[in-house]
Amino acid sequence: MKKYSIFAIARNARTHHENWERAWRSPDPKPHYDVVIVGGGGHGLATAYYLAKECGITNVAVIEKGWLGGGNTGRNTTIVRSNYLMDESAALYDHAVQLWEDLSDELNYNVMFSQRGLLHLAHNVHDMQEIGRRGNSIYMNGIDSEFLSPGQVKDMVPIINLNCRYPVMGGLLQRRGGTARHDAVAWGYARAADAMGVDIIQNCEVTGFKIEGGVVKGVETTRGSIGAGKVGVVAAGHSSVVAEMAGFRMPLESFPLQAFVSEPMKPIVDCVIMSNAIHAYISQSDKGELVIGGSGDPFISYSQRGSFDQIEHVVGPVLELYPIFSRVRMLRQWGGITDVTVDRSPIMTKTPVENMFFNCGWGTGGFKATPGSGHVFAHSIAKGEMHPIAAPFSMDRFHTGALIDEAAAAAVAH
Amino acid sequence: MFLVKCPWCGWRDQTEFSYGGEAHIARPLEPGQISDAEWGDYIYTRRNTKGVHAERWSHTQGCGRWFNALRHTVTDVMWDSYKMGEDAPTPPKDWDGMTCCDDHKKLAEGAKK
Amino acid sequence: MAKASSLYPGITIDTPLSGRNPIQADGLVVTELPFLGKITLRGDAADPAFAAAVKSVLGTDLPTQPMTSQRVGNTRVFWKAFDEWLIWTPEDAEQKLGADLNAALTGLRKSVVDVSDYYTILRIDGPRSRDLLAKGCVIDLHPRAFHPGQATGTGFHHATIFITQTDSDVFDIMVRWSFADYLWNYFADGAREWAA
Amino acid sequence: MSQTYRLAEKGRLDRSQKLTFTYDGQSYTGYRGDTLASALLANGVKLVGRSFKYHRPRGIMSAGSEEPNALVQLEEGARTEPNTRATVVDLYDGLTAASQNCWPSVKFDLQSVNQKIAKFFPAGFYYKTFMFPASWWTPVYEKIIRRAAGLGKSPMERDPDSYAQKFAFCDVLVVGGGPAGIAAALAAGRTGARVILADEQSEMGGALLSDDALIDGQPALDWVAKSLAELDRLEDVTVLPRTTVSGYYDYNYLTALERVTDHLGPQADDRIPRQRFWKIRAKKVVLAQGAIERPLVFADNDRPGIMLAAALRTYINRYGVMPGRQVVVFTNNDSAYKTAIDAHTAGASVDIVDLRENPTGPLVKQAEALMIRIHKGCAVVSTSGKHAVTGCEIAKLSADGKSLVSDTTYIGCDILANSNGWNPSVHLWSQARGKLTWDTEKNCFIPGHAGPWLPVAAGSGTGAYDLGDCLSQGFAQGAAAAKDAGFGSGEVPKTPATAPLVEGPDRMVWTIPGKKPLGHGKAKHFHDHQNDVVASDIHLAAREGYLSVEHLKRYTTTGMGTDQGKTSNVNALAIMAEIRNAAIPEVGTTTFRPPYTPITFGAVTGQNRNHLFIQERTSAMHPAHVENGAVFEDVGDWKRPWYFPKTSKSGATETMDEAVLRECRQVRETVGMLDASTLGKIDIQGKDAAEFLNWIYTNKWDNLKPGRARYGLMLNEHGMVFDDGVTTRLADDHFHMTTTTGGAARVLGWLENWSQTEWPQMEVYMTSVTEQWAVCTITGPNARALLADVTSMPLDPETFPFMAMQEGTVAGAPARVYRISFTGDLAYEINVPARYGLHVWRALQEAGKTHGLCLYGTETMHVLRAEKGFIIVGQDTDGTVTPMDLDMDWIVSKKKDDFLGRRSFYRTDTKREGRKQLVGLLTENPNFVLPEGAHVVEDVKPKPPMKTLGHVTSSYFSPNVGRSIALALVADGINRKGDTLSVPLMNGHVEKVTLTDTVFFDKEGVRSNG
Ligand SMILES: Cc1cc2nc3c(=O)[nH]c(=O)nc-3n(C[C@H](O)[C@H](O)[C@H](O)COP(=O)(O)OP(=O)(O)OC[C@H]3O[C@@H](n4cnc5c(N)ncnc54)[C@H](O)[C@@H]3O)c2cc1C
Ligand SMILES: NC(=O)c1ccc[n+]([C@@H]2O[C@H](COP(=O)([O-])OP(=O)(O)OC[C@H]3O[C@@H](n4cnc5c(N)ncnc54)[C@H](O)[C@@H]3O)[C@@H](O)[C@H]2O)c1
Ligand SMILES: Cc1cc2nc3c(=O)[nH]c(=O)nc-3n(C[C@H](O)[C@H](O)[C@H](O)COP(=O)(O)O)c2cc1C
Ligand SMILES: [Zn+2]
Repeated sequence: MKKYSIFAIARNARTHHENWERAWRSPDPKPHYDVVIVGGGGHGLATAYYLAKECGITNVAVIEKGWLGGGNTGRNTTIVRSNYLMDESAALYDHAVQLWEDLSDELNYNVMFSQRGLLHLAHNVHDMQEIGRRGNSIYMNGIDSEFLSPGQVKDMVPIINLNCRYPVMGGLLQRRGGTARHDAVAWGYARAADAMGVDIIQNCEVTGFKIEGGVVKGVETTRGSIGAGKVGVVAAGHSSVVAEMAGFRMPLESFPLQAFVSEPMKPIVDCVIMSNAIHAYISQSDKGELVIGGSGDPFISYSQRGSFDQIEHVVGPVLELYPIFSRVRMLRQWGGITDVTVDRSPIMTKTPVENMFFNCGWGTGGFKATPGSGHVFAHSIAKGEMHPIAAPFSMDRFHTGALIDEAAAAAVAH
Repeated sequence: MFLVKCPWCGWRDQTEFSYGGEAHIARPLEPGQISDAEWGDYIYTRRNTKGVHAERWSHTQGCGRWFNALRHTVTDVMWDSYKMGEDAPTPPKDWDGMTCCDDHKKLAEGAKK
Repeated sequence: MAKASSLYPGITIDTPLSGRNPIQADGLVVTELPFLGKITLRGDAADPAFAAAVKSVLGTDLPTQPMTSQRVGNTRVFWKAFDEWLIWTPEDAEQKLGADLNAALTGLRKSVVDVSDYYTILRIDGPRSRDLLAKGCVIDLHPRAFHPGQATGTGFHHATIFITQTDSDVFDIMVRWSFADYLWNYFADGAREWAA
Repeated sequence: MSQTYRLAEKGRLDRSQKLTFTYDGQSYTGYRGDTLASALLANGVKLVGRSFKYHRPRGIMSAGSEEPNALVQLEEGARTEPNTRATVVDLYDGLTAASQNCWPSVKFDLQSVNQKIAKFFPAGFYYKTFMFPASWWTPVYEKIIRRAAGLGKSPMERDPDSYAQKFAFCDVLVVGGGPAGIAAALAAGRTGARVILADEQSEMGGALLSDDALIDGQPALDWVAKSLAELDRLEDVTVLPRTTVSGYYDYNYLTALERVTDHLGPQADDRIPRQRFWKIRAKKVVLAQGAIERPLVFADNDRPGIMLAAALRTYINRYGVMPGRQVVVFTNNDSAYKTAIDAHTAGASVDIVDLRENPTGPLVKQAEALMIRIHKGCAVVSTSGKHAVTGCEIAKLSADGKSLVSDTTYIGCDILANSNGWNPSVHLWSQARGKLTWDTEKNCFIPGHAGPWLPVAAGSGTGAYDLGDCLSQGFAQGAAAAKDAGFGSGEVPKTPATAPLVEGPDRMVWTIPGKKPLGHGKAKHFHDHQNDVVASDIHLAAREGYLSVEHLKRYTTTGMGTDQGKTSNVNALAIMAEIRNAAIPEVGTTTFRPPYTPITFGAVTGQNRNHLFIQERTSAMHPAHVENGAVFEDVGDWKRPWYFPKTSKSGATETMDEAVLRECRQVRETVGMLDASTLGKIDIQGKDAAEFLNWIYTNKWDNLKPGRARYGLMLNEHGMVFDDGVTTRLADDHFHMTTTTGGAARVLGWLENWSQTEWPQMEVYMTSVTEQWAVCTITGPNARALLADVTSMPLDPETFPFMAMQEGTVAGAPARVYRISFTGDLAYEINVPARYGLHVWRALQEAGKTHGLCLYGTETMHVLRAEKGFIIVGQDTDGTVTPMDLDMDWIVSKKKDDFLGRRSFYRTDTKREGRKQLVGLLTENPNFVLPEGAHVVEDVKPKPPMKTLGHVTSSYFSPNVGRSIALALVADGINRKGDTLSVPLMNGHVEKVTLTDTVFFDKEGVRSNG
């Protein structure tokens, strides 16, 4: 892998950029891999990367049915934060944030991780109690967390309308939160994994598994069978579909979640602002678009779209909080398929099939976890035992009742 | 925003309805007799079908009644709805959700033949 | 308008829209129909005993076709669901009707609930009534699609409403007490574009 | 300057209406009927903006909504609007516009140095750089990148205009009002079907507005006028100009943005909405969107003055502007010859540069006859000019189109019109899940297999460029659509006579070679003008493995601008296809997504703003609360009185703390009154009602006597508490349930769900009666005396004991009075039909004067119930709490076999010891009030992380206990009562706390008897 840098660019400028090498190869699948990762989103690619980098397993394939990063990785609102309520979640997401902080350097790919600050607004007494509890909980977990008064919110976001239908009563700020460039995350991991020998196989759909005596032996794909010592499934919205192929069901439902961008404008929103009570969140990308999201449709769907009324339900609050955007225009809307668990926490787990591991259920909020998820999942696959950070997220919690209930406290996980 | 067919009120805007998740999940009759795992599956595990999905809807803003429906979850086309307690209709096996509701009667007849 | 109760002397009674002047615009008047009696009746229409008992009180068969209604004198009976009807009576007639229904239906599967104050009714009258309703109503009210006498529950933005057409350009809209102010304001704001 | 480039005769302008406008501070004039773009061109203004990345001078490229370049900041102040396409702004008097993304001015833009160092900004450059040092990314590098990007500026003031929404229904929706669309609307409209015809332009007519075609021997626009007049006469046909259909959603739900007053300029009054957002449900949809011309990708093809051939023709014919004197028309097809001919007729000197060796069509003959110079087999290989094009070099191309085979020849020009053929507008087709087919003859994507909603397409949007074909397709599809919707026989009106279009074949050269190999030298081959993406970027992307069209898009940002690649996408993917040596359809398109053109957020929201954003629900007593000076709290959508601050004679108003202290004391000393109307209320009737409640609640209900009330906890199937309330048995088969305010809808839904779907055989009916009953709660030692003043009901504890209900009159109004208490003091909840609520409230207030009545709000209610250890679901519970966790085992029936949620108690984690349990907390410092949400720990560390045992759920200063009190969920709390733990706060303070029972006041519970 040739190093990217300003010097590399200068050097290549002299040769008219004709000598850049491929970011990753497009190999034909080998007959057998030590580990096959199903799903070439950020999490799958990160898993492959850490398997190669930290676990010494380089005979790895990532099998992606479409194009790399074309799942939710390529369609999310890029919010990164670790201010989760439950201790288990805080540990997981902060592990990710710590990895994010060095990721561009580590991957030699600028993932534009921007710690511009993430602000949760509280609009009523209940919200204040919620951020009070969560803010303290995060603090006790040793993660940065600050309460803001309405005045401080206004200082941070001068364009906000504090006295809207649900007035802003306060805010919870995580300064280390922010955004990252979604596509770059997939590409950066792919390039770095490829450089260590991981085969990234696109346009190849996993259609079944070879399972003998309860042990997985390989995957069936649209490009033939591929043997595998172990299989890690990281298929996000399609997790249930893949599980069905392996003969079991998951506590998941796949819901549409939409987002949209405005036309690009000069910088006007500096941090990420989320509002659970009136459900809209907003940030501004480096290209200048406002990136806006809200809640998902309330029915399952694999359509990778959503209903227009959900868009209206997000634009309304945005204009309530930022009336100045009334004349600004929406440029594009799109949807993703989010696999949601009842406790709004992910599942990283062994499965009824030996040597098959699932990493799913990140729902509407897993982008932020990409490095952390890949990291602990890689270690879990390599060892055959769930990594301590991942262990509480096993599937058996739905039998024991030991949910990690981020939903219960009315926090919404984006 | 798709349309949902209320068995009584007819095709109406989806915003008039509430979604109730997968249909035909009966509450275990003897919860005391089943394992934690079976109970957990009853509360949490769902088919989450990609394809023809039997699901429950309530016409909340209209008549307020619950009913079942078959919808193709790839295109959100609803095949048909049916009342609680009735058997689910049977679209052709290869129905891909890419037909409009007007055609469903014809398709259904074709499938029977 | 707040006014004196005719049943309980010396008491002022209110509606959620007490004190509002009608909304008037070119081709449009919106008023409240305050204090109409409203009863929710539930039961099994397929049970002949139920049907007969109801008929003995109302003097008419219950409508059993979706979206239809019956009118007997000043009382209107609407199909609400296959096992539910909504009855609008003149002001203060609801107690007696409720009592009569309860009496006639004793022993049968039924429920009779006075919801006179749970809801109020807004009347939109005039050639622009459909244009006003089109600002938020998700059902088709074109004369070919919706006729006088038809009625249904539906939505108007955040409000759940029950709508019926009473005359060619007249719609009565029933809405919960706590949503009446919202709906009224919506109509008032919506009518501004035709303000005289 | 005065419209130097305006033609004397031509154009659909009202020359009697001269309009003045300002661009970049300079005043100009134009006419009604102009767009901002046509007026600028008429005044000789070609340079209107700077490009996104390189800040190159940019001009007007098109005459429609596909415009990638000519983006301006329209208006100033509250009405300013960034990124507005000058080509779609109808000129109005007083219009003000400015160029954007340039500083200090569009002519002299400092950032244009980017051009000089463009070599260092290939696609994706930022992924490869700015990584060192890592700490510089956000504060330094990113700041610079952000400032440089972003195009126009956001408005900074509240929008003074209003917007509206309209739900519409029709049998046939026709999108596009060109010949095909008008024909479709006519055919459908004549059947009596309800038809909506929408076109985004200010006038119907589509391409005919720029053309000189004849229909039935008359000018085509006469046919348009006649047809519009007929449509106008058809009662059920709605014609919507200035209306862009922006999205095609499921079940023929389409959204459209109508610009109601934009063309008139700012309005003094906001009564008429500025824009109206249509939400249309159509039975059938006819897509007659037309086609968009495709530019050629040649060296430095972005200079101002370089425009699409059809756009030039539009400026000449529709707007009466001949924006240059010397025109070069560069084409691969015949259609651009019409432009050459019209430019020639308008007096310009014209050269045609035709890629084809041997063009043959009749238009070619016509141009030859006019002695227009045609350079066959040639291409433009370079252009020159600083702020506008001043000339170009042309050369012969090799047979494979890859290289130059002659020396270059210079041609001076001030307009360079070009055409690379046409792209049918398949956007909405594709949004409707329709498939696309690549037409190898016409070299474009055309509608293929239709999606489930079966839209039909007509006109040049299908690749049919012949006017007669457009008309006959329109008629046929309009008639068929109407028939499918149930109207007419499907009979197709006769197509009027038109001259057939005869065109020779095109020559496709997707990248026109320049003088140097692609990417060498300074020349740039733009395909995406807005995002400054050039052909060599596509090569770079391919080289680096970003081969999929989706990767190409995201790596280079091609097609991601405000134009969404209307002019660029097909060129980009064709170039990628060449590189990959693949067929174009194999490369495929990116996904077409709504909106078709950007839509204003204001319009999407319509009236749903300010007080109409979300309803403010209020109770019947609300007017009294306002009169009494209540401060309100948002609880769900309800506005509830939070507290009632008093203002002293000196004019000082109590703070919340002061008011709450006073209210708390007075309630326990004398009597207080609370509006409890917002609590959910459900009427439950039927012979199985009690059995049903046995399922729903954890405790037993069949043994409750009529007239008596009982408290219940409701669980979900996870075994967790999700609502609570008091339910009263009114009769054997009749119950009145109350729920929390926020939980009312959820609970009713829960009950309906179980009764309708799981236990339909149970005879039980639920009816919400929340607003039927207004509720005045009076509580405190004097409550009985107060009530006695306004009722003749027997109130003695024997006849009317705790947890009983009586009917009677209160203050003259019919009432149900429940003797239940959420404060622990003697209390009555007086329910009256809502119409009496205000009267009864006022009567009680009046009567209360002699009993020391004080009004109190939700905050005092919260303190008083906490004094008694009563929980608030959602505050002291959070969806992870069982009744046992609340130490409320007593409410879980041991006699019932089953109830909802019961089985979950026996799961490993739910039955585990040491779960978080509700306890009381007493702080070491009795005056210290713990913040709600603070955490409880065993071992205090100097700083986090610290292992926490739980958190404070409720915390207040209780004047009645005389100290602070708190409730908390603490691991193993019930066993740990008496232990001392710590609460470390974020400000560094650590408060010691003792775990106690949850009841702080009147532990014996005697006060509820009065
Ligand atoms: C609109 C939207 C907004 C969001 N906003 C945020 C946010 O702000 N912050 C945040 O943290 N998270 C957010 N999320 C969630 C986040 O995007 C996801 O949790 C995260 O990207 C999941 O990453 P992944 O790698 O697991 O999944 P994906 O990126 O979806 O990758 C899964 C891959 O598996 C592939 N696959 C599936 N089935 C097969 C098969 N049979 N064979 C081969 N390959 C297969 C898919 O094609 C896909 O590429 C948002 C999501 C959406 C949709
Ligand atoms: N090669 C050629 O000579 C050639 C090529 C293309 C077109 N033409 C001519 O152009 C005409 C084509 O007629 P037609 O009716 O098919 O197309 P048209 O271009 O005349 O009309 C299409 C109309 O649809 C509108 N439109 C597009 N998308 C819209 C949307 N989303 N919402 C609202 N309006 C939208 C456009 O503004 C336009 O007015 C014919 O006269 C044909 O001869 C000729
Ligand atoms: C953070 C973010 C920013 C985006 N910005 C733009 C943008 O500026 N322009 C654009 O056309 N699309 C933008 N998109 C949307 C993509 O074009 C695309 O819609 C999205 O990746 C989903 O893919 P699909 O629409 O191809 O299914 C953005 C997407 C994301 C996730
Ligand atoms: Zn219905």
